Amino acid sequence: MNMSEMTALMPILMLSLTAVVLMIQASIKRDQAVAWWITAAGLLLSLWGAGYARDFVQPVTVLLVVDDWGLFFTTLILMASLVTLILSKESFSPEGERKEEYYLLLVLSVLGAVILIQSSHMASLLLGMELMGVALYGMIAFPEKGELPLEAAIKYLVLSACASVMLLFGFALIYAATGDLTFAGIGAKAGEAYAREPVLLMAGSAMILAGLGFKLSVVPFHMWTPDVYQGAPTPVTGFLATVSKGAVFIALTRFFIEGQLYQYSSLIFALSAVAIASMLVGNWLALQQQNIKRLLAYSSIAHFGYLLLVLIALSMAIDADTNRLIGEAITYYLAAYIVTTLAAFTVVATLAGEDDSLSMIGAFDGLFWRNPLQASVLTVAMLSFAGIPLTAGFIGKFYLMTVAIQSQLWVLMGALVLGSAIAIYYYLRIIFAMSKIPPASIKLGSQGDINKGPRVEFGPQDLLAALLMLLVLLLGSWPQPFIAFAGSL
Amino acid sequence: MEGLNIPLNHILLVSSLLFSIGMLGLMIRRNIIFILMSLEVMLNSAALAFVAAGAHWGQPDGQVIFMLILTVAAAEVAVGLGLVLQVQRRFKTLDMDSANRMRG
Amino acid sequence: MADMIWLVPLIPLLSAIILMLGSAILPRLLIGLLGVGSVGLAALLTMLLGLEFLANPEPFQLSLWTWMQVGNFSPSIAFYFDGLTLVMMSVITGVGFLIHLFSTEFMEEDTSYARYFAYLNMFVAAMLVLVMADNLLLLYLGWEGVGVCSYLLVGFWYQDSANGQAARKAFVVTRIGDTAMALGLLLLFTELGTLDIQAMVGAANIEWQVGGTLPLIACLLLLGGAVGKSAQLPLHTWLPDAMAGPTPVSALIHAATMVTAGVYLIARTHGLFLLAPTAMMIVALVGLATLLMAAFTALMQTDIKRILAYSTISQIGYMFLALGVGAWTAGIFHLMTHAFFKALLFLGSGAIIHYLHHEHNIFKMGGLRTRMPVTFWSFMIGSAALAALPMTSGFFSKDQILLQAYQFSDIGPLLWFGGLLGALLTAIYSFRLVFVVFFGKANTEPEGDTGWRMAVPLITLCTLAMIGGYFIIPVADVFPVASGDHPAHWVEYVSISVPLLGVLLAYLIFQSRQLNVDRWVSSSVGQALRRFWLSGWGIDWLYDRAFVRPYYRISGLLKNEPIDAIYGLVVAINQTFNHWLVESQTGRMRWYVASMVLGLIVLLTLALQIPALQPTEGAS
Amino acid sequence: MLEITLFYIAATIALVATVLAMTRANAIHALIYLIVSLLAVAVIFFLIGAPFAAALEIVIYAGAIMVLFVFVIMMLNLGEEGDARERGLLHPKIWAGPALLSLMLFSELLYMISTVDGPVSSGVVTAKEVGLALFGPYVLAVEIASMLLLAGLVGSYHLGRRYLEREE
Amino acid sequence: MVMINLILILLVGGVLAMLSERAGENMPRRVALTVVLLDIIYLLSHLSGMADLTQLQAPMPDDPSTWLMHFKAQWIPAFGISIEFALDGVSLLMVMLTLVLGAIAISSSWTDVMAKRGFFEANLLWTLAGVLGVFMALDLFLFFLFWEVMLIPMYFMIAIWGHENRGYAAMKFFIFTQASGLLMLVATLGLVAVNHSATGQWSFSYFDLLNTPMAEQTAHWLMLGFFIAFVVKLPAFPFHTWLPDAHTQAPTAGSVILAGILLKTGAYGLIRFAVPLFPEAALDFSFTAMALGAAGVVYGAVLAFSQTDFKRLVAYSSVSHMGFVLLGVYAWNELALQGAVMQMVAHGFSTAALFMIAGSLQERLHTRDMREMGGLWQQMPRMGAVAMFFVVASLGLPGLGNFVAEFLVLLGLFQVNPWMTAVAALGLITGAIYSLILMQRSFQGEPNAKLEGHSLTDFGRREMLTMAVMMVALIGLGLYPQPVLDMAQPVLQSLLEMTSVEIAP
Repeated sequence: MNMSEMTALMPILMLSLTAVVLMIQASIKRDQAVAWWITAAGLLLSLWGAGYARDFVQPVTVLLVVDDWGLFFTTLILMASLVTLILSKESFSPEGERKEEYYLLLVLSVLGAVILIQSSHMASLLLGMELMGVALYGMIAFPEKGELPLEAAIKYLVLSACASVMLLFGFALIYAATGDLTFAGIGAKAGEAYAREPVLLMAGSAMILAGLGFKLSVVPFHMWTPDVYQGAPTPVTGFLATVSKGAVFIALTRFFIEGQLYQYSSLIFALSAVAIASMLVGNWLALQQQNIKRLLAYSSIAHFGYLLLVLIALSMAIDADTNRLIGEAITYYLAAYIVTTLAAFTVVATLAGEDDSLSMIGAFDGLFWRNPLQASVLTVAMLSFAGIPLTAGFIGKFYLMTVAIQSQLWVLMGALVLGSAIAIYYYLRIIFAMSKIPPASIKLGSQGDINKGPRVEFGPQDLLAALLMLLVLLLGSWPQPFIAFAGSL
Repeated sequence: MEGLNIPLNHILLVSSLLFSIGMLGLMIRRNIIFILMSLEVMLNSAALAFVAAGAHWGQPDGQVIFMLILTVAAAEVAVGLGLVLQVQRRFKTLDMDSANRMRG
Repeated sequence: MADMIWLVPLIPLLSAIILMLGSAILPRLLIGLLGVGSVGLAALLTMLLGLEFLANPEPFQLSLWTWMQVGNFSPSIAFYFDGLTLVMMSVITGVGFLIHLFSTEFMEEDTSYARYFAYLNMFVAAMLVLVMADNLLLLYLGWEGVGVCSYLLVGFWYQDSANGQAARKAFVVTRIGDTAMALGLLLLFTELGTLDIQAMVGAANIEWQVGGTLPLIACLLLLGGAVGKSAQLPLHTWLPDAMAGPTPVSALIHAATMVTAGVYLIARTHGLFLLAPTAMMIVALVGLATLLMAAFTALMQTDIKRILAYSTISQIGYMFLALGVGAWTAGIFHLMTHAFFKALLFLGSGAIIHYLHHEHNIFKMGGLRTRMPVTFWSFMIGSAALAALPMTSGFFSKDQILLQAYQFSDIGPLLWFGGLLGALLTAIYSFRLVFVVFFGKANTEPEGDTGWRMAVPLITLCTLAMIGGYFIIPVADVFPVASGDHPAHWVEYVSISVPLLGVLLAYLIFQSRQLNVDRWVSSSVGQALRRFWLSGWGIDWLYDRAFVRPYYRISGLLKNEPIDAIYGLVVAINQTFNHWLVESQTGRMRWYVASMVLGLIVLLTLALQIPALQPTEGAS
Repeated sequence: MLEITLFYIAATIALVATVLAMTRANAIHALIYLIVSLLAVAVIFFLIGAPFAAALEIVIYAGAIMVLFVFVIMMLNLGEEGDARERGLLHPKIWAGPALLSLMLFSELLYMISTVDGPVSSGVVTAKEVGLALFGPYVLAVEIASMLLLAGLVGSYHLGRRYLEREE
Repeated sequence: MVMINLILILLVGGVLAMLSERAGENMPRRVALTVVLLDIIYLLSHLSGMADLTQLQAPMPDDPSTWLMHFKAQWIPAFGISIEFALDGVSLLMVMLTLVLGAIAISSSWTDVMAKRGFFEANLLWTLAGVLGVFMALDLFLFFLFWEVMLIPMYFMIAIWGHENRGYAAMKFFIFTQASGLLMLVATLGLVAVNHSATGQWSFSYFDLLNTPMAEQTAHWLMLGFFIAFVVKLPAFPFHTWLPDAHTQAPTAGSVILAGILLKTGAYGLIRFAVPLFPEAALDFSFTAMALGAAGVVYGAVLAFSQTDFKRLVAYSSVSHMGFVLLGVYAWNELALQGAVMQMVAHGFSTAALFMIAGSLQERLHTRDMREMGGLWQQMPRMGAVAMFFVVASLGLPGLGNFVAEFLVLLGLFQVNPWMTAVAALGLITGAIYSLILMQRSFQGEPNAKLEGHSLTDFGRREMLTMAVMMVALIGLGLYPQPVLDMAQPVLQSLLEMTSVEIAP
C-alpha cells in the first residue's frame, strides 16, 4: 500500500476516521449535538475525499478498485447519507438522548456502502455488505419505543443473513469452480470453468443473484421490504432505500460485468424472469396500499425490476455505442432514483416523523393547502417515480426504454410499459389525496381559513426538500450536463 | 497428513446438507433463538464449502474467507442476540410468528 | 333590380334577428309590423322581380361569394332566378305575407309573440334560400334551415311535451330523408365534379347514359330527401303530428311551402330524373301510393287539422305523380294552386280553432255556417278547389295531372285510375268536413267571427283559390314541353265528373243522411278498416315497433357504456393480482424465508438450464 | 484411508448433531448439539488440510459465539412451559412444507455437486500461509472486519444496554 | 422566440395568477384573463407583420425555413434532442383556437370556481401553455413532453375542482392518456432507433424523422403506437370511455378546455405525426381507422341519446363528432382533411358552449340531471335560445361551422369509401336525435315541479358576450370558412404531396 493507493482510499479513510473520532468523543463526553457535527464534518470530508481521489483512480490491492464510476456513486451516497443525517437530527427519536451511537452506526453503514461500491473481490463485497447491514440492524432497531422498529430489525436481520448465506454459498461454489475470488479473475477463468463444470458456475451465480437480489428486494426476495420500510425510522428507511440498494446494485453491476455473467443465456433468462416479475408484482402490490412507506417499498421493488433490464441488455449489446448507453442508463437511472427517493422520504420524515399513523395516505389529505412546499415536493417525487416528463424519473425511464429498444428486449419492454401504466394509479392516488380541498372551505366560498393552514416556520427539512425537488426537476429538464458527465465515467 | 483424497464433492455434499438443514430450521422454528442458531448452521455450511474449495485449489484464500465469515457470524449474532433481548422485553415472547404487526 | 335579389331572403332574416335579439324590449305593435312588414317587403320585391322577368324572361344567376373552396369543390353563395324560382318565390312571399298577417291576430295573446315572428321570418328566409339556390349545397342549407324552423314552430308551445315530441319527430324523420339527399349530393359531386344545378345537369347529360345505374342511385337519393320533406311514403308520418304547431304555421310550412320543397327539388333537378326513367317511375308510384293512403286516412280523421294534414300528404302525392309522369308544369301548377287553397283551408281552420276555444274535433263543431260566414265561405271555396270541382283552381291543375298521367307509358291508365279514385275520396272527405263543421246543429258556440287581420288573408286566398287556375306559370323555358296530343274525350269527362260524384256522396252520407253507411262501418271488417285507416294505415305503429323502440332499447342498454366493462375487467384483473399478492404479505418471517427458498429454487432451476452451446455472443 | 473413514464419521456426526439441534425443544440442548456439530466440522477442516481453520472453528465458533448464545439463553431464563410449547410447534403440519422446499433445494444442490469430481486437495494449507495472505493482499479486509465487529459491538451494546437498564 | 414567449407568458402568468390571490379573491381570474388576452395580442402583433395568412406558402416538410415560424436550439445533444418549435397554418389555427377558447374558459370559470381560485387559474393557464407546446413542438421528444405535461394541470383541475366523482374521473383520464402516451414514447424511441441505425445519428427532429426508411412490419407497429396515443386522446371508439367521466366531472372551464382544445391535440397528432411519419402503414391501416371513426360516430350518438346527465350527453356527442375527424384524417384527401381541421375548430366552439351552458345550469340548479330539469326556457329564455343555437350547430345545421366540417369530411370520404360514408352519415340522423332530446329534456317540456319557487337568473351580460363570440365564430365558419381553409390548405397540400410520393410504388 503506497501513498497513492492510500489517497485513492480517501473516502474510506475519512469515514473510518470519523468513526474513530466518534468513539473517542463518546468516551470523553457524550453529547449528541457534537456527535452530529462530527458526523456531518466526517461526511463532508469524505465527500471532499471522493473528489480528491478522482486523480488517483486505480485498483487498490485485490479487494478494492477505485474508479471514476465508483467515486461518482460514492459521492452520491455520501450526499444521501448527509440527507439522512439531517433528517435524523430533526425528525426522529423524541427520546433520543443517546444518538451518538446512531451516528456512529450511520457512519459505519456508509463505510460499508462505499466499500461495497468499490469492491472488486468477494471478500470486500461480503464485508462491505455485512458492515452496511449490521450497522443498519442497529439503526432500524434504534428507537426505544414501539414494536415496529424491532420487528422490522429482526426481520431484516434474519432474512438478510439468510440472503448473505446464499450469497456466500454461491461464492463458495464459484470459487470451487474457478479458484479465484476476484471479479476479474472469475471473468477470466469462467470460460474454462464453464467448459469444465458449467453447473457449478451457474448454480453459484444464481445463488449470488439471489443473495444480492434480496438486498435489492426484487421478486421473489421482496417480501421483507414493506415491513422493514414501514418499521424502520423514516430517515433510516430513506437510507436503506437509497444508499443500501444503490451500493448493492453497483456491486452487482460490477460483478456482472467483470465476471462476464452476461454471457450465459440461462442466467440472463433467470434474470429476465426476476426483472419482469419485479416490475409487475411490485406495482400490483402497491396498488391499494394505504401506508405511504409501504407504498414506496413496493414501488422500489418495481423500480429495481426496471433497472435489471439494463443488466440484461448487456447480453444483447452489439456495439460500443450501446454499451455506452447502458452505462449511462445505469448511472442516470440510479442517480435519478436516489434523488427522487430522498425527496419522497424527506417529506415523509418531515410530516410523519415516527408516527406510523401519520404515514397513512389519509394523513396527507389536503396537504397542498396546509403545507404547499412539502406537498409540491412529494408531488414532484411521485411524478418522477411515475416517469412524467420534466422530472428526473422520466429521463431515467427514457434511458431504459432506449436501451430496451436498442437491445430489442421486447418482452421486458412490454413489462416495463405495463408496470409503468399500473404505477400511475397509485402515485396519482397520493397526489389526489394531497390535493383534496377540506370540505368546509368549499362551503365558505372563499379562501378564508384554508390559507391560514400553512406552517409559517421554515425548517432545514424544508430547505432540503426544496433542494431535492429542484434537483429532480433539473435532472429532468436539463439533463445534458449530467448525461455528458455520466458518459465520461 | 499426506494424500488427502477425500472427494471434493462429498465435502460439498455435507456442506449442502448443512445448508439445507439450516434453511429448514429457519423455516420451521418460531423461536428466535433457534432461528439464529439455524443461521449459524448455514453460515457454517458456507464456511465449510469455502475451506473445501480453498483446499481444492491449494490456496489460503478459502481459509481467509472462513475467518471473515467467522467475523460476520460474530457480528450478526451479537446484534441478533441484542435484538432477542429486546424482543423478549417488548413482545414478552420469543415466538416470531407473533411478530407480524406489519403486513399487507 | 335583378342585382337586388339577395335582399329578398335577407330582409326576413334581418327581421328575424332583430326580433330575436329584441324579443324582450320591442313593443307588440312593432313586432307585428316587423314580422309582417319584412315578408311584405320581400313579397313586393318578388313582385317587382317577377314583373321584370315577365317582361324579359331570361334566367339569371347572381353569385355573392364563394362559400368555400377546397380543391375543385367550390360551391358559392349564389342565387339562380328563372320561372320556377319566380313561382316558388311568389308563393312563399305572397302566401307567406298573408299568413303572417293572419298570425298577428291568431297569436295576439301569446306571450312569445316576438319569438313566433322571429321563427316565422326565419323560415321564410330559409325557404327563399332553398328555392333561390344556385347549387345543391346552398339548397341544402335552405332545406335544413326550413327543417329547423319547422321544428321550432311545431314545438313552439314547448311547455307541452307532446308538442316537443311532434317537433322532434318532424325533424328526425325529415332528417332521414335529408341524409339520403346529402349522400346524393356527395355522389353527384364525386361523379360530376360540381353541385351547381345547371352545370351539374349539363355534365350529367354528357357523362351519364339514360337508364344508367349512377343516375338512378343519385335520383333515388334525392328522392329520399324529397320524400322526407314532402311527407310522402314512407316518410310521411311526421306531418300529421306536426299539426301540433300553431295553425298559421301549419298553413305556411306544412301546407303551402316547405312540404312542397321535395316537389321543387325534383322539378329543379328534372334533368337528372330524365336520365333515370326508373326513378321517375318510382316517383310516380310513390305519389300514387301516398295519395291513396293519405286520402283513405283523411276520410277517417276527426281532428280538423289532421284531416287537412292527410289531405296535404295526398295532394303532394298528386304532385309527385305529376313529376313522375313527366308532367312537370302540371306538378308545379298544382303546387301553386294547392298552396292557395290549402293555406286557405288551414287558415280557415285556424280561425275556427281560434274562436272555438282550441277545439280540434270536427264532431264537436257544427252549424258554424251562420256564425262564422267568412270562414264558412273560405272553407267552401277551399274545399271546392281541393275537391277539384270545375272552375276552381284545383280543377285545372289536377285535371292536367290526371290527363298526363293517363298518357304515361303502359301503366298510365292505371295511374290515372288511381288518381281518379283519390280525387273521389278527396271530394268525399273535404265535403265531409264542410258538412260536419258548418251544417247541422251547433255543438260549440264560437266567440265571434274573424277580425280584419284574419279576414283579409282569407278573402284574398279565396280569390286566389278561385282564379288561380287561370294563371299561366312562366315555366315553359324551364321544363321540356309535354306531348301535345290529348287523350280521348271520355277520359276528360270522367275526370271532371268524379269529384262531383264525391261531393254528392258526401252530401248523401253526412248531410242528408240518405245513404246510411253505419251498417258497413259497424261490421267487423268495417271496424277493422276504420281503425286501420284512422291510424294512418298503421305505419306509425310499425315504425314505432321497428325503429323507435329498438333504438330506445339499444340506447338504453348501452347507456352504461359496455365498452367500459372491458376496462373494468382490466382493473379487476389488476385488483385480483393485488389482492393475491397482498395476501402473500403475511408479515410472518418463516413465510418470507420460504418464499426466498422457493425463489432460490426457481432461480437455480432456470440457471441450470445449461444451453448446449457455450457462452452467447457478448461484448465486454 | 483413515482420513476418509474419519471424514465420513465426522460428517455423519455433524449432520446428525445439526438435525438434532434443529429439532430440540430446549434451547440449551439444541446448543450443545450445535457445538457438537461445529466440532465435527472442525474435524473435517483438519482432515482437508486446514488445521488453522479447524482451530478457529473450535476456539471462536464453538467457544466464543456459542457461549454468547448460552449467556443470552440463561439471561432470558426460559422455563419449562416454553419448552412444552416449542415441542407442540414441531408438528408435521408445520414442517412438511418447509421440509419439501428444503428437499427440493438440496436435490438441486445435489444435482449440481454430482458433476464435481476430483479430490479435495493435494496438500495442507498451513497457518503461516493463511497468515501471510491475511496480512498481504487481505490486509484491508482485516481492517474492514474490525469495523464490522465495531458495528456489531455498537449495535448489540445499544440494544443490550436498554435491556439491562430496564431490568434494573 | 415568439413561440417560446407565447408559452412563457402563459407559464409566468399562471404563477402570477396564483400569487395574485393574496391581493384579493377576484384577482386571479382577472390576471388570468389579462394574460390570455395579452398572449393573443402578442401573437397577433407578430402575425400582422407577416405575409397574408390566407396566402401562405406551402411548408415543405424537409425545409423548416418555409414554415411560418421556426425555432431550434440544442437541448440534449446526446440524443439529438432539441427545443424545436415550428408553426404552419394548421398549428397556427390550433394555437389561435386554444387561446380564444382559453379566454372563454376563464370567462366561464368566473363564478363557477369558488375555492382556491389562484391555483385554479394557474392550472388553467398551464394547461393552455402545454397545449400550445403540443401544437408547436416539432421535436418528438419535446412534443411528448408537452403531451404528458399538459395533463398534470388538467388532472388537478378535475381532481380538485371537479364534481362529486372527481377522483375517479381524474384518475381515469390520467391513466388512459398516460398509458397510451407510454406507447407513443415507445414508438417514438423505436422510430428514433430505426433512424439512428440508418443514419448513425440520434435525432428527434420531425424534419429528420420524416422519410425514415423502415421495414413494413416495423412501420406498422410504430404507427400503431402513435395511433393509439392519439385516438385515446381524440377519443375514438373504443378508447373513449374516459371522456364521458372526465367531461362530466370536470369543472366548467375544465370541460371547455378538455372538449374544446385537448381533444384536438389527438387529431392534430394524427395529421401531423401518425400519418406523415408512416405513410404506407397509415394507408394500410386506414380502413380500420375509418371503421373506428364511423363506429364512433354512431356509437357516440346512440349513447348520447340515453344519457340523463347533461354534460355526459354532450360528452358522448363529442365522441360522435370526433369520429368525423378520424374519418377525415384517414380518408386523407384534401376535402376530408379540410373537413377534419374544420371540425376541430367548429367542434371546439360548439361543444365548449354547450359545456358552458351545462356549467351555468349546474351553478343555478346544482344538478346536471336532466330529469330534474325541463321547461327552463320559460325562466331563462336567453339561455334557452343560446342553447338552441349550439344544439342545432352540433347537429350540423348548414350555415354553421360544424356542417361545413362534416360535409367536407363526408365528401372526401365518399371518394374513398362510399359505404363507410353511408354509415357515417347515420351520424347526421342520430345526431339530430340526441341533440333535440337534449333541448327537450332541459329547456322544453313542462317546467319541472322541483323547480317551482326557484327563481333562476338568465344569462347575464358577461355570459351573453362570451356566447356571442362563439356564435359569431360558428356562423362565420359556416358561411365563410375560407380564411380557415386557406390557412390549412398549403399545409395539407404539402402533406398530401409528401405522402403521395411515398405511397407511389
